[in-house]
Amino acid sequence: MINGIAQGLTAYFVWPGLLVSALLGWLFLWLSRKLVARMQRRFGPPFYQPFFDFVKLLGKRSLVPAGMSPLLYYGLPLAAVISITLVLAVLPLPGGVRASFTGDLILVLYLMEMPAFCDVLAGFASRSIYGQVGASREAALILGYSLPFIASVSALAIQAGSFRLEDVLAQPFSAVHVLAGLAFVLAVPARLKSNPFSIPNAEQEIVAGPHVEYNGPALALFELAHALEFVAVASLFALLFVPRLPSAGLTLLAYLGAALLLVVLTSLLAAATARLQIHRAFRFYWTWGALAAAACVVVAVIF
Amino acid sequence: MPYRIPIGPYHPALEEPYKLNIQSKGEIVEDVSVEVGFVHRAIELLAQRRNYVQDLVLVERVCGICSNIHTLTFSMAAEQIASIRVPDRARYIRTIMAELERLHSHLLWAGVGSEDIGFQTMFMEIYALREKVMDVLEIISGNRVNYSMNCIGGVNRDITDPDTVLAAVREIRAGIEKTIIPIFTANRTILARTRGVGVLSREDAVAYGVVGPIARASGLAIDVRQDFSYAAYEELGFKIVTQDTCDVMARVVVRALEMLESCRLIEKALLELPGGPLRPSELVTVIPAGEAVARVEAPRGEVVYYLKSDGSDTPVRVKIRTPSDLNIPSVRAMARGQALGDMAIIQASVDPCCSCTDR
Amino acid sequence: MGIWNLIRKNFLGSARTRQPQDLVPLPGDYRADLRHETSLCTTCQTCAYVCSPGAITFDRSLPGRVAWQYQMLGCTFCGRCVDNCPTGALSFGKDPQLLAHAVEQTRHEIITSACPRCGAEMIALPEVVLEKQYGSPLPADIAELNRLCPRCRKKSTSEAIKRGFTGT
Amino acid sequence: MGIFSSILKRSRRRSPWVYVLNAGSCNGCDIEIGAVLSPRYDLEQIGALRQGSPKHADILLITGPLTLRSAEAVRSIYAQIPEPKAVVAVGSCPATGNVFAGSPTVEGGVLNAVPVDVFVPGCPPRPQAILAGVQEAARLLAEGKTGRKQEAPHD
Repeated sequence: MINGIAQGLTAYFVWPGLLVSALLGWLFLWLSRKLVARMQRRFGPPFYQPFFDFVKLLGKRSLVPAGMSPLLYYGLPLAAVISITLVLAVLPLPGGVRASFTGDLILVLYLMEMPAFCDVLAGFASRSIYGQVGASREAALILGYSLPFIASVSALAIQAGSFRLEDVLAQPFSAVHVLAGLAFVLAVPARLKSNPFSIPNAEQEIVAGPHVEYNGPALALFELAHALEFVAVASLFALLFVPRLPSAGLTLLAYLGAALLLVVLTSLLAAATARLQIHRAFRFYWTWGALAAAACVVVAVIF
Repeated sequence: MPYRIPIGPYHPALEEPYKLNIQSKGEIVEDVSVEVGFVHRAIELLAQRRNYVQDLVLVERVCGICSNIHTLTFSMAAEQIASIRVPDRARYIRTIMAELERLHSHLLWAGVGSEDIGFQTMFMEIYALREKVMDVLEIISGNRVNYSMNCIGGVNRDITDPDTVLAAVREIRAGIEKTIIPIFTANRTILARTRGVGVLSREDAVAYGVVGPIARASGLAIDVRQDFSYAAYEELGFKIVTQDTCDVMARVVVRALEMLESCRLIEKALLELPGGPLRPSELVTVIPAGEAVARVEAPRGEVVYYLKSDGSDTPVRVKIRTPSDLNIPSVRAMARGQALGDMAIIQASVDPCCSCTDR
Repeated sequence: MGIWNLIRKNFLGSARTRQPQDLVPLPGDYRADLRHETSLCTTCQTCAYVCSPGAITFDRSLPGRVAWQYQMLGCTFCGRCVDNCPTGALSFGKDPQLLAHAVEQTRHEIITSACPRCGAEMIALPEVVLEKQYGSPLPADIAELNRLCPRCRKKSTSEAIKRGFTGT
Repeated sequence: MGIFSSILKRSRRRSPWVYVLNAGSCNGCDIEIGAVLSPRYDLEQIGALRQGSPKHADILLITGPLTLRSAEAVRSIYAQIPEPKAVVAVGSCPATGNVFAGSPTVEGGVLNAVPVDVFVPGCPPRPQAILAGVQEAARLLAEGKTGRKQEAPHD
């Protein structure tokens, strides 16, 4: 019992939870910024940058915006961080806990939406018009990217006949994985709010979107949640679509490779595109995203 | 859900403070009102209190982007009153400076426009190219932005090394032809943000009285360089650029082709640069009593100066009318029925210059 | 060139960035770092007349000296003062000051001398300037006259003319 | 000094986020700040980012001579930046008013609205001078030496 709790706590706070994922997330964020900088032929930020940004924000004095309850102001980013860390703790990554239970995949999907929901709530609660417009855009975008995202994960579940991660992972690699993987990748840029789907936090239009009123430690938590989300999306991608290798070390390397591939792809896309307006982004997901979603679900049902 | 969204006066999409009050329904813009005057520095009043040498420095700071044009127009007005004939070499150098300034202003605009549609890579690429123009300007004048090249009767500095300038201009031209134009006309995300967006019909363009690239993008062939030629444009043979699709894309194309025309003018002027003096030997000229109006095509359109002198060393009246004065209100006609997310690029496509407008 | 091509080329090329300490080379006639040579200044005030922001001022309140005052943080670096300085006392150096922590003035004092004849305060023209006009070395009579104040100079010249007429 | 505060000091120095405010400038300084973002000078290399909201910023870059209509905005935006914060005055205008000093619609320098930590001289300054100004302000932030009230220049 004590052992179990200790194991759970380690999974939550150290690996694959908060500590390692935060470091990994900062590394990914830096890599993404650096890659984009390289594609623009400039130096870009030094590699400790996201960490220093986080610490600096933690060390700033906070101003709770007028008309917003402090509970909401601090609670929302905290909820975002807690839920996304929980996702990481539950994922059966090598070295993590194997506490698999029926429906844990649904829990993961649900918790992964939490940071975005917290963003939307923060935007609406901020009483700033920019925050509200940003929040409504983000809400619309969630509706868009959820279609291929949830469909791709569900296709695997349908194929396995269970929403239990262990069962899903036990399936042999097949055509469903390829199609579902494509649908998953399609959803990634919008999930991470990178170009061309950076519309909810479009600086040139609505200042900083839902985070406009946030500052200091609360903003730091949102930034942390974003870094963790990066890791969670990459881990889920690696877990679901990279075949497991015989040794844990090799598997971990393969996972890392897949995650880096995802980082490179999103950075490349971000560098090569302009920001799309919300209706175009929405249309994109409800045509191409829907197509990919339908394809992988149909294939999963047939096979 | 109807919104009232203010953009500005201090907002990241705006280079300068001015305020757009947007009335929108959901993400569709219903109406826009524009508020200016945040950078009013009473330059016209100050100009009436200072002598002509000081005024040239002062009007240069009406606008940091088209600074040279303001001193040029002021000098032209003063020269008209004093009937000074500008030496040939000075006229050519003035043309070169004016066109270099147009290059840097249009590149700046293209960069800001790309940033407004969230295309950072293009912003970086354009700004990297723009640095080459800034280098040329700095080599010629000794300063990157406010060149202080013009004086009444001629220019202050010579172009001592035309070959360096020529090489740089050719490099800039290659950059515009090979990188900027192809990407702006072919990238699908850019087309999605610019084609059919912010249409200003020919009738509206006439009604609002817009000038410069915006008028030319709405099919109006007006350009001071062609209609009332000054400096050395007549000898160099200026060709006007117009488009008639009237949208943001048309404004992009007009400015891009204008940049190529500028490169051609600069190259020709450098090759045909006549010899001779740069300015009359007297540095501080006396302006006799009289009045004059001078007009010049700035990067954003027509600049008009009215100057009245009573024969003393300070002008009695300096009136400045800048192109953005006429162009900014046309945002209203462009914005109705557009998506809220497009407001940034629509207002940027006008290339609003508030320090010009407010003075 | 399409965007992908551009990105590929950029990625393979080296960065264009300069580090903060690696300054872009200054152009030949860079306008910053105004230098004032006190020994050449005759306090004629031309620089103050052409200075639009009023960054250059003269302080004549103290006896025996005139102060040339310059506020770098009020300067437009337009170069009018350097162009118009009749004695070449003003010039641009090559050492731009990047930062400042306070608004302060540079103050150079030019000591006036007393006219040996009437005792009025005066500043003699620098010899370099005179040599441009009269050749080097300066003729003795010119050098002698230059030591006097403008009024006494006039007087002295008219006296000399008078002497020429009357032969005394 | 604890380990956190020493890391905090380093991160304040390495992560200065800037907010640019035009208090009535002629644009000259603003376009040079734009140039600082360009690949040649690359503001990101020193860890700085340009922020759209003053609430996310550490350093306020002010250009322009403080016109009457912008004075209130400058004060309120300065107040919105959470502590610790620094102010960099870019160009001659925010220091003394420059050519606009004496105009009835200009207050002549931002010193009577906010405390300025670093002045970057020039009209406009070269981009690298602005970069140096941001670095210097970040250094002052790390050392906690910002916000000293200065005397406005007397005419």
